[in-house]
Amino acid sequence: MIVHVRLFAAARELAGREVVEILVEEALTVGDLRALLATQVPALAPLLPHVRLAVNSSYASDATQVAAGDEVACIPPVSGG
Amino acid sequence: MIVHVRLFAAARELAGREVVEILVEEALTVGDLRALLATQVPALAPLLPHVRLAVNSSYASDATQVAAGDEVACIPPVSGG
Amino acid sequence: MIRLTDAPLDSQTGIAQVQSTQAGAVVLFLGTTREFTRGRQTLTLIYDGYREMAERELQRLETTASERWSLTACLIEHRLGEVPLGEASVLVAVSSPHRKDAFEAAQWIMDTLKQDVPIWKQEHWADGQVEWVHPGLPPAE
Amino acid sequence: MIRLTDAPLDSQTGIAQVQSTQAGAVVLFLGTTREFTRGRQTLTLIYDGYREMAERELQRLETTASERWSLTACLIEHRLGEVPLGEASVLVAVSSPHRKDAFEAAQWIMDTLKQDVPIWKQEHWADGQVEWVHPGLPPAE
Repeated sequence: MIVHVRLFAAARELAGREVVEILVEEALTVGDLRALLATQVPALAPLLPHVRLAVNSSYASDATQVAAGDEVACIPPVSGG
Repeated sequence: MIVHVRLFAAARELAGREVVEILVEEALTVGDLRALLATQVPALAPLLPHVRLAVNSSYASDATQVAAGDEVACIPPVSGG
Repeated sequence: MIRLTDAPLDSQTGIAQVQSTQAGAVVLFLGTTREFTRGRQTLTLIYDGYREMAERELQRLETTASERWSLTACLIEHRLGEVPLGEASVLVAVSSPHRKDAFEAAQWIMDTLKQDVPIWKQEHWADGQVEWVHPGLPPAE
Repeated sequence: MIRLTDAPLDSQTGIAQVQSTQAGAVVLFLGTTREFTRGRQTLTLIYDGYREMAERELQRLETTASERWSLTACLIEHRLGEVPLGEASVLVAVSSPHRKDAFEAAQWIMDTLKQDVPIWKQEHWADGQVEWVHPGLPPAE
């Protein structure tokens, strides 16, 4: 399946795009995805230890399962307000 | 000298007037005045232990001296805001 | 800035007076006339004050808060006379570079105002009773 | 009530939405664009957000605060896009029967918003630098 990961702010700038598509052979966890992102988009590697990942608009732990069709987002430390 | 004591809220209602005039023979303290008020305006007596007295628009302790021309005010517990 | 007035308080003007490019935070507080207190219905409130002293005390609060929290600007207004249901009797507007100071200052101003500023409210209850409010006093006979 | 918008925030409308005869207290917070940060000058700020999730998170804050502090009403608005100097990027307006709850709720909402709501600001400094703000991140190379 293909997992789409949306990028924001510095993550978007570092990767040079708004969405990263990652092809995976089977279901995986958010933690697996974090590791894959670092490998497949090396520009994101320094940021990834500091980001939270969200699945379907909710913060997810590294143990959360990602299924086909889920929307994943990479959330660097926020600065709204 | 005559000391004018301004009354507010429940103090004004109990005394039935806005100002009490107290004739004194010599300079006195706020504590003396508090005692005199209770004697000369008995309707105020139950309230007086709970009021603060102000001299010239500042809260005064019972030790503060009252001089001729000072404006004294009887300040029951406030409820602004 | 402090002000006693018999007219309605205008929060928009109050905010405009403290908002600034030097501030990152604005806190506005309004104390408004509430209809029910422990189930008892209020018709309206009338405020009276010892005006000269109330102005001095409000000025003292403004000065103290402005220094203690390094406020960019500080406005305290109190309305006297009748303040109908839902309308504001008191308005505090402060601004500061960071939000913590603005929140703390506004709360301190309100806490201190309610202890020290010689203003009193008279409750006009729906059951016909009229009474001056004096917190901490034993109930009148 | 929550709202993300690209338009200026209107504090007057915000206050009107929470003021009520059931409330004795209204607290309004505005976060505004400050010109100087530790001596460094800001020209303007641009805010971006993950809109669907930001709306969900703001809704969660409103629901949680309304329950925890028994608020009469609660409004949270965030502006996206450019927010010029002195203008507000965020507006929180809450009302409650007593002031302590309104103050606490507004502060908690702001503290939590700044931790959890996926919105980012981009500083445009007067020295020409442009950078996304990510609190806690080691400085970019």
